[in-house]
Parts: sequence; C-alpha cells; structure tokens
Amino acid sequence: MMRDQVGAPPEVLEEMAYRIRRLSMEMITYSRWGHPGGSLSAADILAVLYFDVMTVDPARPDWEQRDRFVCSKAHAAPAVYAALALRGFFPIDEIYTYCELGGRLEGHVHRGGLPGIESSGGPLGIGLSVATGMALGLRSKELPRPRVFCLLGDGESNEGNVWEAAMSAAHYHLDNLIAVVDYNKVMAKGFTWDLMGIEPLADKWRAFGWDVLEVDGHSLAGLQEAFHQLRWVRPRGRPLVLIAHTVKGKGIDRAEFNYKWHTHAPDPETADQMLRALARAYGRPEEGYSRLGLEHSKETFYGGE
Amino acid sequence: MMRDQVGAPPEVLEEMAYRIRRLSMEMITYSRWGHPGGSLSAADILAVLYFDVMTVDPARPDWEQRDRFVCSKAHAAPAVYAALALRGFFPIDEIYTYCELGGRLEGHVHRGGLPGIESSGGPLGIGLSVATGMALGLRSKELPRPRVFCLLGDGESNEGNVWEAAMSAAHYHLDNLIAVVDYNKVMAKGFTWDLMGIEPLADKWRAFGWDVLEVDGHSLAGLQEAFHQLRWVRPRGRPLVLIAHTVKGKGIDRAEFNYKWHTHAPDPETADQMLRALARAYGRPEEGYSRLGLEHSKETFYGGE
Amino acid sequence: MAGSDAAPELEMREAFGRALVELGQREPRIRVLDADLCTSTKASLFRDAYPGRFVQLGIAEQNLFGVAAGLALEGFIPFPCTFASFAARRGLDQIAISICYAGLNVKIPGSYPGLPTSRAGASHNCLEDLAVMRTLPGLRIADPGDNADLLAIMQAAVATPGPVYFRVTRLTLPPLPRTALGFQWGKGVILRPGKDVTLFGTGMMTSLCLRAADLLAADSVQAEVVHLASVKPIDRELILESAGRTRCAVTAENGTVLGGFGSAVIEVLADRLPVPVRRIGVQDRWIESGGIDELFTLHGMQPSDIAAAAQDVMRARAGQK
Amino acid sequence: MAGSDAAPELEMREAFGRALVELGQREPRIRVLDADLCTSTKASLFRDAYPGRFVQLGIAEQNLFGVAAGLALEGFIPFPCTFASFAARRGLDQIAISICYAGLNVKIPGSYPGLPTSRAGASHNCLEDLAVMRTLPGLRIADPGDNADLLAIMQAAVATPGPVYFRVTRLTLPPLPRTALGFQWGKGVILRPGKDVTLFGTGMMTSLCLRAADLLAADSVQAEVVHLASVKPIDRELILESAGRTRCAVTAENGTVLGGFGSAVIEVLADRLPVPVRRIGVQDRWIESGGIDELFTLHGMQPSDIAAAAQDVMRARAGQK
Ligand SMILES: Cc1ncc(C[n+]2csc(CCOP(=O)(O)OP(=O)(O)O)c2C)c(N)n1
Ligand SMILES: Cc1ncc(C[n+]2csc(CCOP(=O)(O)OP(=O)(O)O)c2C)c(N)n1
Ligand SMILES: [Mg+2]
Ligand SMILES: [Mg+2]
Repeated sequence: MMRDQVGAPPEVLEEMAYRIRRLSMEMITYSRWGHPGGSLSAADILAVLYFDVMTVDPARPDWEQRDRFVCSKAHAAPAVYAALALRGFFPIDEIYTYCELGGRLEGHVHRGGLPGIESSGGPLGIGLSVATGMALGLRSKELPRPRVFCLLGDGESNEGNVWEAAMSAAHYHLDNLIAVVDYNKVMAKGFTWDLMGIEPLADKWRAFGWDVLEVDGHSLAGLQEAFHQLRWVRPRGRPLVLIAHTVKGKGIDRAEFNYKWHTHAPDPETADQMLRALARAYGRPEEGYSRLGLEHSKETFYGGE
Repeated sequence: MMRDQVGAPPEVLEEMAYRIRRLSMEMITYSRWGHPGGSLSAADILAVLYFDVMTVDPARPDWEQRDRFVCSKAHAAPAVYAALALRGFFPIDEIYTYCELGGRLEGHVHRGGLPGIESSGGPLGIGLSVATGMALGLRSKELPRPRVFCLLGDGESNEGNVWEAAMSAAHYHLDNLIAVVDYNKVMAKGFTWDLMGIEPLADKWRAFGWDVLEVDGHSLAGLQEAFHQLRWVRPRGRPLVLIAHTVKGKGIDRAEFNYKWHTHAPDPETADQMLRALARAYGRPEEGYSRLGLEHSKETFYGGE
Repeated sequence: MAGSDAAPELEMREAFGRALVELGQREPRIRVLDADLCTSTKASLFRDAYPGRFVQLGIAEQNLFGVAAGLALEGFIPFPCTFASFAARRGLDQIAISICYAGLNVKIPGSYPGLPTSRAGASHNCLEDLAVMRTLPGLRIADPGDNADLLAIMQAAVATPGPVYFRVTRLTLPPLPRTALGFQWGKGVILRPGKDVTLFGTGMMTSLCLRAADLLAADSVQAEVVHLASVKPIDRELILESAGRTRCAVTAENGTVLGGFGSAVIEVLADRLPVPVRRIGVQDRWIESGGIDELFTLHGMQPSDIAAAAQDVMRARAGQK
Repeated sequence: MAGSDAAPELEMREAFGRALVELGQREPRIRVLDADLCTSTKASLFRDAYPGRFVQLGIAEQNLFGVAAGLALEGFIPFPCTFASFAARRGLDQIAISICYAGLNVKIPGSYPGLPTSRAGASHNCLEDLAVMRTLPGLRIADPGDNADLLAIMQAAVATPGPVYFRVTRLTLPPLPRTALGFQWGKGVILRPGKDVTLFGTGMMTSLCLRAADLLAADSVQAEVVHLASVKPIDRELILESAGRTRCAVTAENGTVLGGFGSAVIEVLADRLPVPVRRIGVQDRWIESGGIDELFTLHGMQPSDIAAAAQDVMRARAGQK
C-alpha cells in the first residue's frame, strides 16, 4: 500500500463517495426518473477523480490547465452532478432541478450551461471519441499537463464506436487519455455474460493498443493507487484504461447486481429506507430522504383518460 | 502440405485466379471506374472459395444448402462478378455491363437481380453483421451444412460495426461463420500503419472470441489447406477468421502495394499492357485488353462548359 | 377495424409486446431482436413467450440492423427493436443499405418516439425519425394512433413483403373512434367530418386533433379530422379530397416539423392544390428534460394549440380569397 | 461577391481543397480530419500544406465526428471530411448529439453529394443529406452553386460560431453570374429576374435552372431564377417575395425531393402563400450506377425537365385562378 504517497485523506474520499450515493438517490427519487444502478457503481470512481486525482477549479470551469472529464455513460448523470455540486461547481440544492423543465441538470449529461460538464451524451458509445479529440487537442496546444478522463459502461463496450475511438487513441499514442470502465457486470436488462459477453475485456483493450490496469472500483485506496501509478509510474506512449470492477447499485442493498434498478426511481418511502440503510452502512448518523412528502404532482398527460 | 486431400486441382484454381484478375481489369477499364487494388488482392481467395471451398449451384442460386458469401468490402465487386461469371452464375459477356445504367452489375455489390449476390453493400463495415445474421438464421433453421463466408478489408476493420458483429458472432458461438480479412496493408489513401494502425490484428480477433488462422492469401494451396482445416480439423464452437496476408493490386506490377491504384481505371492502352504482362507472369499466351478501341464516349455532363 | 379487440387501456408499448406474441404464434418466421432495451420496449414479452426466437444483441444498434438483414435473407421476419433515436440516428446506414436498398423483409419498430419518453432529454426524444426514414426509397412508414391501429399496422407489416418502419409510443393512448377501414398502406381515414378546416394527424397526435376539433366546435368551427397512420405511402387522394373541400389545413405530428409528416402532407398539396397549412410539432429545437404535459405545452402541441392554428389558418385562407 | 477570384474552371472538390488551405493560413485554429478519403475529397491539399494540423482517422466515421467534437471543445475549428453519405448516414448520431446538441464549432463538408459521384451506385450517391441534416436544430446548411459560392460559404462557416454542414460537389461547375450579395446565412439571391414563374435552385441545380430559364425564354416565358445556397436558415422573405409575384414555382435540388430543399421551400410557402410548386430532384428511388448525364436524364433533372415542370406549374396556377 502506498496510500500515504497520494493526495486526499481517506475519510474525505469516503465521505464524498457516501454523499455522491446519497445525492444521486435524492435526485432520482425527487424527479421520479433516472438510473440508480450505474450512478451508484460509479460513486467511488467519481469521488476519487473529483477529490483526489483531477485538477479542476470550480471557480474557473473552463480553466485551460484543468483535467477534462467526459461521462460517456451519460445516464450516470446523477452521480456526476452530485460530484460536481460537492466539488463546488454549483449549489447543492440545484440538484433538485434534475430533469426539471428549464433546469440545467438534464436527464443525460449535456454541455449547455452547467459548469463542469464538458460534452453532451445520451446515446452510449460516443464519449470516448470526444475524449480522444480533446486529448489530441491538448497535445496540439502543447498543454502537457491536463489529462482527459472518460467514464465508460461495460455494456457500453458493445458499441463499435468505442473500439473506433480506442483504435485511434492508440494510433496517436495518447497517453494523456485515461478511460475508466465501470465494470459492474450488469447492463440495462441483465448480466453482460447473458446479454452480450465482453470477456476477455482486458485482452480486448490490450489488443487495441492500450495499457490496462484492473482495480477494485470500490476500493478508494486501490483507485487512488491506480491513478497515482498512471500519473507517475507507468511508461508513456499509450492510452490507459482502468478496468474498475464494481457492483451495479453498490450501496443500496436491493439494487446491488440487480438490473431492475438500472433505471428505476424508488418511491419516497422506499428511498427513505434505502438512505437510512446507506447511512448505517457508512457508519453515519441515520438520515432519510430529505424531501419526503415534497414530491411533484403526478404526470397528467392523458392521465384522465 | 496436404494438397492432395483437398478438392480442386491446382491448375484449375490458378487459371481461375488468373481470369478473375483479367476480367476485373477488363471491367474496370471498360466502365472507366472501379477499384483494381482490392479486386486483385482478393482474386486468389475468391478463386479458392468459388472453385474449391464453397458449395454452390449456379443453376439454383437460392438453393438452401448452398454456402453463403457476403462481400463486405463491396468495392471489390469486379473480382466477385468475375468469379460468379466464371462459375456460371451469368454469362461472362455481361461483365461489360459493369456500372452501366440498367445493368445488373452495380458499382458495389447489390442484391437485386444478379444471381449469386446475397446482400447489398457500399459503406464499409456492414457486411459481417449481415453474415452473422445469416449464420444465426441457418442455425435456427437447423441447417448445419451451409457456412457463411464474409470477405473483409483490412482498412475496413477500422469500422466499429465490424467489432460489434465480431462480438456477437462469438457470443452466439457461430462456428458456421468464417471471415476472411484481405490483409493487403493498404487502404484507400495509404498504408494501414500510416493511416490507422490495426496491429496486432490477430490478437484483436482472438480477444473478440474468434479462432484465427494466418495464411498467405496468394498461396492457393495455403488457402485450400486453411479452409480444409477449418472444415474438418479445428475444434468447434467459435467463429473463425482467416487473416489472409496479401498484396494490394497483386498481379499488376505498378498497382502492387500502391494506394494510387485503390480506385483508378487505367486507360485502354495501359490496360492492354498490364494484361499482357499479367498473362506472361502466369505463363499464359500473351493476351491484351479485349475491348481496345471500343470504349464508351466520354461523360458529357457540363463537358462543354 | 382489424384488431379492434386490443385492450385500449394498455400502454402502447405493452400492446406492442402482446401483439408481437400474438403475431409470433401465427407466423413462425418472426424473430425479435433486442439491443438491451427489451423490458422498456416490451419486446421482453416475446422473449418470455418464445425464448428460442428472441435474439439479444446487446448495445450495438449497427449490428442489430445488420443481423436483422441477415436473418431476413434466411427467410425470417425480423423485428429489430430499439428506441426510435437509436434506429434513426445510430443504425441509419445499415437500415438504408443492408435492409432497404436490398429490399429485405425487416419490420422496424421505433419505440419511444417524440416527446413522451420520460425525462431522458434531447438524446432520447426522437423527433427526426419520420423525416429521416422518409428519405429511404422502398421503406413503408406508419405511426399508429392507438393500440388497435398498432396491431393492424403490425399485421399489415407482416403481410406486406419488404421493409417497414413503425412507431411505438410509450404512453397509454385513448382509443380512436373505430371505423370500417382498419389500417391499409397509403390509406387514411376521416374520423370526424367537417367543412371548415382539415386537421391531418398521425400517431398519437390524431387524438389531440380530435380534442382540438371539440374545442373548435365550441367556437362553431366544423373541423374535419383525418387520421393518416400510413405516413409513407401517404393517402394523396384523401389529402387532396379533404383539403379540396376545406381549403385549409393543420398537420400534427409528434416530432420535428422539418421534413416529417407535415411536410409529406404539404408535398402532396403543393403539387396539386396549394392551400394554407400550419404544421404542429416541434419547431426545430432540442428538447429539454421535463414532464410530458409541460413539454407538450412548451412546444405548442396541445389541443388548444392545434385549435389556435386552425383558427389562424382559416384567417389565412380568408385573406387569400 | 466574396471569393469571386476563385478559379471557376476547377472541379469543385479541388476548389474546396484550395479553400481549406487558404482558410487554414488565415485561421490557425482550423484542423482538417479525414476518414481515408482525402485525395478524393481533396482534403489532401490541406494535409500537404499543414501536415501537423491534419488528423487521419481511418475508415471510422463515427469516431471522425466524435473526435471533431473533442477538438472543437479544445478551441479548434475542425473540418471532419468524408463523403456526404457517410456523414449523413454513418455519423448521424455523433453529428446530432456530440456536435449539434452540444452546439460545437464544427464545420462538416459533405463531399460527393447527389448524383454526380462517378459510377459508385446507390450507397455512394447521397440523396438524403439535406433532408436528414435539416432535422438537427442549430445546424446551418449550405449547398454552393459554384466555386466562388463554396469559398464564400466556407468563409462564412468559419466566421460563424456553431455547427455547419455544407456540400461539396465533385464536378466542375460553370460559374454563376456574380452578384453583389456574396453568401450570407439565410439569404438567397435573384440571379435572373422574371415574372412568370420562379425557379428556386440550390447547389449545382441553380445553374441548371439558369439553363432552363434560357429554354423557357425561347418559349416566351420569363422565369425568375433564385439561388438559395443557404438551405438552413432559408430566405423566407425572398421566397415569399418572389413567389408572391410569380404565384408558381419549381424547386431543384441534387437529392431526394422528400424532406429536402424543395420541402423547405414549400414549408415556407404553405405557411403563408400557398402556390403550386413542382419539386425537381430524385423522386424517391435508389440510384443505379451509370453515367452522370444519363442519370440526370433518367431522374428528370435536366434543364429541359425543369423547363417542362415550369410550364406544368404555370398551367396548374392558371387552373387554380
Ligand atoms: C446507443 C444507445 N443504445 C441504448 C441506450 C439505452 N441504454 C441506456 S443505459 C443502457 C445500459 C448501459 O449499460 P452499461 O454500459 O453497463 O452501464 P451501467 O451498467 O454503468 O449503467 C442502455 C441500453 C442508449 N442510451 N444508447
Ligand atoms: C463507411 C465507408 N467509408 C468510406 C468508404 C470509402 N472507401 C471505399 S474503399 C475504401 C478503402 C478500403 O480499404 P480496405 O478495407 O483496406 O480495402 P481494400 O484494400 O481491400 O481495397 C474506402 C475508404 C466506404 N466505402 N464506406
Ligand atoms: Mg454495466
Ligand atoms: Mg486494404
């Protein structure tokens, strides 16, 4: 363990991971729409990225020297919004405008007003190309410092566009590009091995010219180490992918490894229980769903007919 | 060498490969349009497929028990048309309608009247999916005998669609599917390694769950052996790709390894010389361009202005 | 109407899943292909009924449509299922060349079209599928107005050789008044006769046109409501006949007004019988996340908006005379 | 007209390559991206001039447009170059979401549009790009009528923030009569005044409209020729003004008549000033391989066809009165 060599203290990261999970569930519950599974599985990755690894400045979201982040699995928007809000990019209370008309927190991450969001997504498979373009652009501007991070889903790697991007990033030796695969083994409707097998995943990336590190995507220390390694230790000249082994729905018991919680909003009472359990699991003071009883009115379109 | 264990006599295959090359150049010269490079590199593969490996019946192009062929690199149409005509699917003279309005020989292979053509192409990257669907369909019909062959370009493997198809064919254990990569190292505008590196290509296919054989794509005996092996020897349960190392433009000196002949029609006099040299190289009686002096009139659209 | 026994109170996607199962029973060549959306599209009902005839292809829409082409070549009738967005935008080349250009017998359902797709936002609200698909020669296109319509369209799709694209709304739609016609390619139907203005609707917008006609009736305007579920081919005769009488029209579609259904109607009219037409639909802007009702309001696609457009176009006609 | 010094005798693709080089000199942020077609599109001229600002991406159009988006995010002005077919059909999702929805500063040339693409056949004759691209909010679209027009469009594209799609014909086009206007987004220009019928042309079809006007003049018909290089936004005022005078029109585009340029014109007219319009272009069929001239004849897109449509639409107008 080389924990003491890296940045943020473990208790900060754990707190942030906890709060990313909490806030994600708050958003999804309040808006009655969203993707808990893939938000929860990515919470630790995002905590480490935003509170330890990435150089960003909430006061200057467009600062040239910042590290870039592209969320290719754009449905994990709640977790990204939570991380950004916690990092200070916008007021935390704004998370309750998630999916509201006129708000800045679209259902899928979207470049358009919300500070900290670099690119627009929604269709899976397109983000790594954008990240590749950014990495190429940084090199062309002779900005050696900033790196581009791209979060991918495991099911997403069915998309050919991912492999087109992977091939080109290796061709251009983009060692300022780091992909993280949230390898939670679950897609929208089932397990990867049932729906579309992607193993041997590490071999695929290697054969496409990438360096590969496999990590426990819920070990904050492990993630820190991996990112640290990629920064200072590993040889250069190739893009790197972190295959982060995760659990879909991590932290909410009934959602874990359960495709039914890929996209599903809990009712407020269920959310309340879930959040209490989550707090207990983190050894935090028990805290339920903050907006219990404050939900929107039901959809009315065609409602009466 | 296991040559005597397999079907067609070498002199037949050589004759057919020769004539596929000849006819391809005749077509391209006469229509003043087409892709010599990728037609010539695939000539030996097509000779072996149509005259040794594939079970087809020109009298019954839709015969259920036939082997299927999908030309994903659909610009190699001249070579495919030549092979089909030589195999008896349509009269050889019809090749001179290649790219003629009202004819059946479209610029890119197209299902629509011409016997022996299974699917439509043009955009690269789409054929392996179609072949995968056919292989799935054959299995679903419980037709164990027919196999589906799919010819791919090396540059074509930049296309993500190829990898989507590859992943799914492995997922479904389609051992009735055989892809052949015409690995001629040249794309439309240069070498693969300059434009978009695809190495290690065999590793890519392996990581996507395919069995891989690498062969000299201009050794008729080597191709025969490889196809023979795949039929009787190799273990089942996985699709197979033959990586056929070839020379783009093979057989026409100035076109060899030369991207400038990827798409380029020689003038009739040049074609005449080329075909004479080709005949000599094959030890055949010297024979030039058959339609010397019989070319179409020039395009007139905007010609006068 | 064929399929008039379809339970109207179902979400249309549920009716779709059931219709797949029903058709699957009668037609053994049907195969249902999925790109990891089956419990959303409800193709999962078919999977549960005939697991051996269901093909999961993962999140890879280009391959989805290519594999569908291959299965069609082997004599099957594939239904490659995904959201309309991922068909019209991600799989377009494969739909165009592998399926339509080759003339193959593939039936493409486009699920979650238009606005009412939950709160997913612009990338999932497919506004352009009708316009995009219309450009492909040989492809038939339909947008059902209710569940009975959907069932009839799916029956017609299976009965008609060649490629078909049809939309499957996620919502529960109110049943349209039944007519003797049922669904036929290239045929529309007058659901409510009127003499003052024609409201041409397709898909779920037809029922909003009927509600607009009620609003107009309260203002003594007799609006004719024509339902054109068959977007391509479109019913030229009926369009010309109805607009020939009313001399002005409103079109209503659940998608962009650029190049889609409304444009198909005015293409017919401009050719032979130019009359003023207002096109209701999304006016060339990206959709935001939001509630369904408020989105319809924001984009001026509520019955009151249709009625206002009708009043407006009648004034334009009067100005012309 | 801006760029009137562009040599008219060049193939338009050659003029495109030279314009890229010229713009590249003035604007260091320009990057040219290729998908293995550079010596066909003539993006190769830029590669030769500025090898360090040229990015080869191989045969992978989805990635081509995604990478372009990424470069735009870093402040560059990328020109991702490929054939119109592979932009409109293969890269559509990435163009829509990564580029247009995000509002990025990417300039997309669609090479080899429409019929005159050599003998490659249906898959390469892109007929649908105008219709497809029109559905994307925020995307500006232009189809140049000659090399000077192209240069002006490219200058305007670079000068205007946000996404742009423009066509680059392969052929050598005759120069259009020069006007004072130059190219402006949303502005068309009357190239030949007339009172009997308006011929609205875009891209290379405008010069065929001029030739049609000559034919019509021989029959004592004074046709007005309006060139609308800016397809989106389109010049509503000029369309209404010209058709308001002539009360009938023909549109001409090098592509499908379903949802494309002609539809854009009648969308304007149907709204305000319905007059009879005939749309010249490909009438909803796949293109076969063939010679350029014979394809234009087969599809009824020659000057004589435009003239005949004009006669026809004038008769329709007479019938209406
Ligand atoms: C092109 C495309 N196809 C389908 C979808 C619908 N969809 C959204 S999320 C999802 C499953 C994603 O699975 P995975 O990549 O494993 O993400 P995670 O498990 O992290 O949520 C699907 C199919 C989409 N957004 N885009
Ligand atoms: C989607 C798509 N992009 C681009 C092209 C244009 N194109 C035709 S052939 C070719 C090069 C193909 O190279 P390769 O696959 O190596 O084929 P081969 O060398 O066998 O000719 C290109 C880029 C195309 N047909 N389809
Ligand atoms: Mg997953
Ligand atoms: Mg090659």
